[in-house]
Amino acid sequence: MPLLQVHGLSRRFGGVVALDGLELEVRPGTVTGLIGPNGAGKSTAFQCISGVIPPDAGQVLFDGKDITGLRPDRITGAGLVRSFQIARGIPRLTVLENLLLYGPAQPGEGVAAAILRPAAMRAREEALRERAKAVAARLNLTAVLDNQAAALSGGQKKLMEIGRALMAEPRLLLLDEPVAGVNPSLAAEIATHIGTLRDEGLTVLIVEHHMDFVASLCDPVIVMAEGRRLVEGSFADVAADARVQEAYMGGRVHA
Amino acid sequence: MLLEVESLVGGYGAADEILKGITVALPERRMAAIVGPNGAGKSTLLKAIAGMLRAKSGSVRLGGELLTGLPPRGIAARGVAFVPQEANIFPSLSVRENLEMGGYLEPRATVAQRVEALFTRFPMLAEKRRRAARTLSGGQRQILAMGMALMVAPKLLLLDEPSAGLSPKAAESLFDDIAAIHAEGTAILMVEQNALEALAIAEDGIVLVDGRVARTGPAASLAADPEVRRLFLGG
Amino acid sequence: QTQPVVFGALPPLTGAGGPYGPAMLRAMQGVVEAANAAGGIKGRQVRLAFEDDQTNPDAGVRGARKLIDVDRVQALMGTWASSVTTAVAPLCWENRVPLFTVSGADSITLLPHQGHIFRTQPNSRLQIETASKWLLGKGAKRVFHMAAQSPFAQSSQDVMTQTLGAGGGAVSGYIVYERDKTAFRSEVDQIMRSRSDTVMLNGYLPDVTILLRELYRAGFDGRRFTFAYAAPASVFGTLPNEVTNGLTTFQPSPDLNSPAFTRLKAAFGSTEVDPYSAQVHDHATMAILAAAQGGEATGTVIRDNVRKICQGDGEKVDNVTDGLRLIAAGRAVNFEGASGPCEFDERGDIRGTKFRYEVAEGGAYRVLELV
Amino acid sequence: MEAYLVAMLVFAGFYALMALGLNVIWGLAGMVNLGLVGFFAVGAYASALLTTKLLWPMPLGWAAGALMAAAAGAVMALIVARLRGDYLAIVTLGFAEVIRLVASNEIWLTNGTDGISGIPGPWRGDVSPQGFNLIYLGIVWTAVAVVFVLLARLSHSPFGRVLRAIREDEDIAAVAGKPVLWFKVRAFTIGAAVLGGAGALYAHYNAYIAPDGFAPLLTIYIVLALTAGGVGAMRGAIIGALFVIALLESTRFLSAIIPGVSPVQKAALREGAIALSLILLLRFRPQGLIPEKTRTKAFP
Amino acid sequence: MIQDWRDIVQILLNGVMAGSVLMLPAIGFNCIFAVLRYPNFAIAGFATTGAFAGWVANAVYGWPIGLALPLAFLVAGLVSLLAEEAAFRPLRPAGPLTVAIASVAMTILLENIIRFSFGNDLRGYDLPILRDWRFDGIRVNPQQLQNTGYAIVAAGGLFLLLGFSRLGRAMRAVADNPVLADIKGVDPNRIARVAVFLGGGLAGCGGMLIGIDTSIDPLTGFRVVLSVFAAAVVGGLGSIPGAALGAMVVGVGEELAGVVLSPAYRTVTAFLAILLVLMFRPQGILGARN
Ligand SMILES: Nc1ncnc2c1ncn2[C@@H]1O[C@H](COP(=O)(O)OP(=O)(O)OP(=O)(O)O)[C@@H](O)[C@H]1O
Ligand SMILES: Nc1ncnc2c1ncn2[C@@H]1O[C@H](COP(=O)(O)OP(=O)(O)OP(=O)(O)O)[C@@H](O)[C@H]1O
Ligand SMILES: [Mg+2]
Ligand SMILES: [Mg+2]
Repeated sequence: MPLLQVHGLSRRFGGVVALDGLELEVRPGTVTGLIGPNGAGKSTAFQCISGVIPPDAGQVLFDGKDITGLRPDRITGAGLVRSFQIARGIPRLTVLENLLLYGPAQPGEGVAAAILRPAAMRAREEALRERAKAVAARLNLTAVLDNQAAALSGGQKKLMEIGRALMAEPRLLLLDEPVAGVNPSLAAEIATHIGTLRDEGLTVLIVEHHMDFVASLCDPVIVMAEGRRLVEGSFADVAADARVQEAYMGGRVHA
Repeated sequence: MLLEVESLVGGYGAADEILKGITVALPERRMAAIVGPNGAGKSTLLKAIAGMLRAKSGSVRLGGELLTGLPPRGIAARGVAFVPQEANIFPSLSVRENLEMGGYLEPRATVAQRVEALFTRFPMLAEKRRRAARTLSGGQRQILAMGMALMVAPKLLLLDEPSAGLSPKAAESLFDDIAAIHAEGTAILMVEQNALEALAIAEDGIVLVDGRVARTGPAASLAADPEVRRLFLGG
Repeated sequence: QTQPVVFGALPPLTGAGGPYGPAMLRAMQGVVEAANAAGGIKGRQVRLAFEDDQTNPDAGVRGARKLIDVDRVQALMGTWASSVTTAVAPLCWENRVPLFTVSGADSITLLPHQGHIFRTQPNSRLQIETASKWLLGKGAKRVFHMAAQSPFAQSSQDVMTQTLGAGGGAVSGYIVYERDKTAFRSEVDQIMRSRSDTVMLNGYLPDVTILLRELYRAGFDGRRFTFAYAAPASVFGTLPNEVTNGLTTFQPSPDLNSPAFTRLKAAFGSTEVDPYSAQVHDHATMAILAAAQGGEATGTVIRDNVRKICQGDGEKVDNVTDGLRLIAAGRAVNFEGASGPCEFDERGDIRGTKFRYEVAEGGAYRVLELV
Repeated sequence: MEAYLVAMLVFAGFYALMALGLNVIWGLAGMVNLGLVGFFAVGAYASALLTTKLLWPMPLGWAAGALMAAAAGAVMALIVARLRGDYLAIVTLGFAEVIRLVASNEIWLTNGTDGISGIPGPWRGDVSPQGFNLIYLGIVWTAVAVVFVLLARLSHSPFGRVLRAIREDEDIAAVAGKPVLWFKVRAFTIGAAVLGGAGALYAHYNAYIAPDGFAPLLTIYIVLALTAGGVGAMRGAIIGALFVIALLESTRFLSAIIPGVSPVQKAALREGAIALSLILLLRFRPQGLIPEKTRTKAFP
Repeated sequence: MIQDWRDIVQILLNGVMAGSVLMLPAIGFNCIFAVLRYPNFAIAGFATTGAFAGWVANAVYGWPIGLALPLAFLVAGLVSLLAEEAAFRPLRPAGPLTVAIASVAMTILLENIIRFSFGNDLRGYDLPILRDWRFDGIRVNPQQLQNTGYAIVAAGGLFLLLGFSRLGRAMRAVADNPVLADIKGVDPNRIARVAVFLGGGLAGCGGMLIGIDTSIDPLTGFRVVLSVFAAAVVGGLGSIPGAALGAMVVGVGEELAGVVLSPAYRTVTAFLAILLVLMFRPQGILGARN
């Protein structure tokens, strides 16, 4: 059974139809790519799936359960975590705190525990810190862990965005253009890392315009256009599709 | 020389040595691509040239005239157009108004003319001319930001990752546009993570690492250098 | 013996009471100067320490603390807002400092103050009752009661309903309004609709000024009646004569040509004396005379001697200079002040006051009668 | 003089408690609460009424005051959850005005603008006025200390971290899996409880409360105290409260020695000087005396 | 209390009159907010300043209102400019709330400067007070009508200026992203100064209109600041037409409230109305969602 199923998802903004009956499935244990021209509705689909904005119509099933219209924190709690295309860290928290914030199951978020500081809380905090440091090391962020998120370079913000999503220990990870603005060498490392995570059982849905990245990592690849699914298949298949080439790829692209 | 950056040192507030002495020069009508890892200081360099940061020491000159110490608007008035990496549009202004703001220093008639020209060039912008820029998708914003810079005919164009977030097709046509602008005689300094594409259209290449210039040279030779490819170009 | 005797004043210099406090302070200072010129209390000079109560009980308490604990005042006078008076009262009686006040709330003298509170303002029951009767006598049948949100709005209304009803009149409407609003159009519409022959403006200067203006605009042709403190002579500077003409005010008053009042008027020069200034003038005089009478300037002595110098059958005096002279000569005095005869009942409320009714004509008040 | 200083320290204690309460709501959770004097009033009235009318023992009254205010805070948080920033400011301001007007008009309950007098104080009357002052000084500053320790722990905890995140971007906090509303409600409730407790203590110290005492001026002072001390840092709230009281009181003595001006002008100078000092303080220390610091260091 | 349609018309009319007094300060508030994105409570102080400047011109030097009003604008505008440059501008990086707090302090400072110079006495303009006009039992005051006129003209002018001019566009651009505006050639500080001057000036005019309608003292602005803030918020922060509309909503709301509940609960009802509006439109009636 697919981990994520999206049926007939629609959303319009005033006169603009951003999503027009999107159909989408993500099978567990895959890194599924979602590509499409600018303005195809990819980010809007993420917004609706993750509960940040409600869809006008359609249904989102996560692990068989209907999560349409649930609050974002519920959806995150259920194990579906997304990153933002335009990096949105909490500006005045440090990178470390931003990462810790995504750590789930921290008993210290209750008032009593926060005041009494039981061992469980301290242990969890320590575990989360270790995890955050590991994630940061992986993303070349170690040197800036104590910097405020507002004081990061554009690429570092995007890296932190990935890091935060990873911290949440999700079952399904939705990444919106994770490596736009990230140095190609690092992007390649990140692709490898995501591949490892997939092998460990994580399921990922990635929106990305970097074809090398998509080609090396994603299978299957879904192509969206004008709010709908255009085609789906392996990267080679979709890249060979004439419509996709016409709408998306452009001539020089190396597949 | 059009642009001369001389042992520039600068940064932000307490972190005031992000740039650790940068010397870069760009002749008239030339295009250079700056590449380097995240956090190397590429954007900081462009910001410093555009007047958004106060340099701690060193100087920036445009056609011999000292820019250091001028406010951004003063530098803009001297023919430098800058497209920042982040926050490069006015979210609550309409697409059309954004373009008009791009041509704030230009005469009224020119502005109207150029807006129409841009609408022809980017039909997507024309379609959304009345919409608030905040509602654009990531890639659409990027195109708008570029469009704003094209509202003036600058001597020097500073671009910070113009292709980030663009679909391959849009990126391709963007690079075509940049090449065309360059061909018309505008000098361009461009930061790109899409490094191979950028080095393909630029004449010079500059590799920036940790606030210092690590390598410079003809773009083609940098792109071919296996060391550079491995470390910074992901290939 | 060389240390001066310190009295404390706590008038509102800022905030809602701002229009009143400064004149009050001036009146008190005038008395102190006169007393010092007359040799002070048994040779000790008198000093008046003052703090601004900001028309706010919290600030008032802090101000009173400073006066009592730092300046070591022997009496506190001139509190205006009822809330400030009630708030500082416990401090006063705990520290054995008598408190002279002009606040009108009935509840103030009901506090367990052990004789420390003296109030020169007739309590609101008495004032309203007197005013209502007078209005009845002038033929008022339908009186509209416009009351600012204050501790005596409700009790005023009760008294008016009762008194007017008993005399064949009626309260034709009753509105409690928020004091610091700048517009009262709909309220004035209600007054107009009620077809009242009289409107009782039970408020303060800023709001009554606005109401008078709005009533004039609306063409209200009945009698406009208010407390003298709500429309002191300074309204003539704010409002054109055509608006004020015919406005009737009333206030507790000494005999018409009371020397104390005349003198205070002279001291105030061009500005008219408002009822509060008249009262605090008497506060200061009583405190000084009581201290002189008791032979010692402590709170307790003052408290115990106030009644001795202002009631009884001593020689009538109307100012601090004469009073000090007579007391020094060992004679009994009976002080009659600028606000009235200053006789207190056992609760500290003023007794047996007369009321003066005045009407505004061409930018000045003309006395109608004194009863 | 000592008596005066002690009394002012007691006042500073009330202000510090209020600033601490406000700091949870505003400093940590970022909800602008310009209605704090409303919660303060709820606590004061609750405790005053219960101890005078139902003769509850004082500590019970204090607790009830804090609880009532907490309940009001919870309801308030639920109502205004959707509002942000300045929009929240106007609603909370309105709340305080509503409380003040209800206290003025519902005479059967609150005794109207007359206020409630004769509120008991611990050992009041049994000891000298100065003795009472000292007792209260102990009570208030113990309360400040306890609240400070609790709130500082709260602020340094993961709970505080989530509140800070909500303060800056609640959408992100929600996507991070945090139930934003629930956090806001808890923060508002805790802050309101502190404000209510402060109100209750205040009522029993002053022995008298009236609607006039809960005017916006007090809110202004507390907000100024918190800003002066540094929004976000719990220590800042206390330092700020002391600073404001010092400013309010010292200007008294300064204005007294200025020659050649009338009393109204003195009063104007004094209030003006208070305002000016705060502007200058902010001008030269925009983050307040104690700026908020990062809590969690990666490499301590 | 409401007996026929005339009463309702009368109340609405009263509300419009009350609202038009709030309108100019509310527009001034939103004008500053639109560019600088902080609530400037010193609007209250600017209103009082304008009212006194106009009073000095009118009552002391005998200027006609038509001349005194521009003077009030000028003086209040300059004071606003001075406050911004000396006090608020350096604080802007510390965040909007810090500036807002400083602006409260500024109001207290201005109030006391005026108190120091003029004392606490109430003052009235040198103007005859006109009787109401009556139409079929409905009363309208010509003076108040004139004030409404002034307010609407000022509001309309500003709206046109900001909505359709290069300056207006630049103002909104600076509000969105001052750094980018600078890069595009706009001097954000100049734009800010224009907004601050206009905003303060309008507040000054508003203060003077309040004075014409009632009387003035150092607390004139402070008394209305809550309603002004409410109007700005209800209309939508930063929106000029929103401020005008919000002023009307608050004005009519407060008048209606006096009838629905007792006048003593006027503020309560008004706030409930505000809460209601914000429940349905958390960004205010004409505010932009962000
Ligand atoms: N809040 C909004 N209001 C109006 N239109 C919107 C809004 N958000 C998105 N849109 C429009 O919906 C369409 C889809 O936008 P979306 O952000 O989903 O595109 P995308 O596929 O993520 O594009 P990109 O690759 O450029 O990020 C675009 O035309 C965009 O302008
Ligand atoms: N506002 C800021 N305050 C303090 N430090 C900053 C700020 N912005 C960036 N930095 C730091 O300066 C360094 C250089 O940043 P810069 O933005 O120039 O990098 P970049 O080369 O453009 O990287 P990217 O490719 O990721 O955009 C980074 O280490 C970053 O953390
Ligand atoms: Mg997108
Ligand atoms: Mg960069």
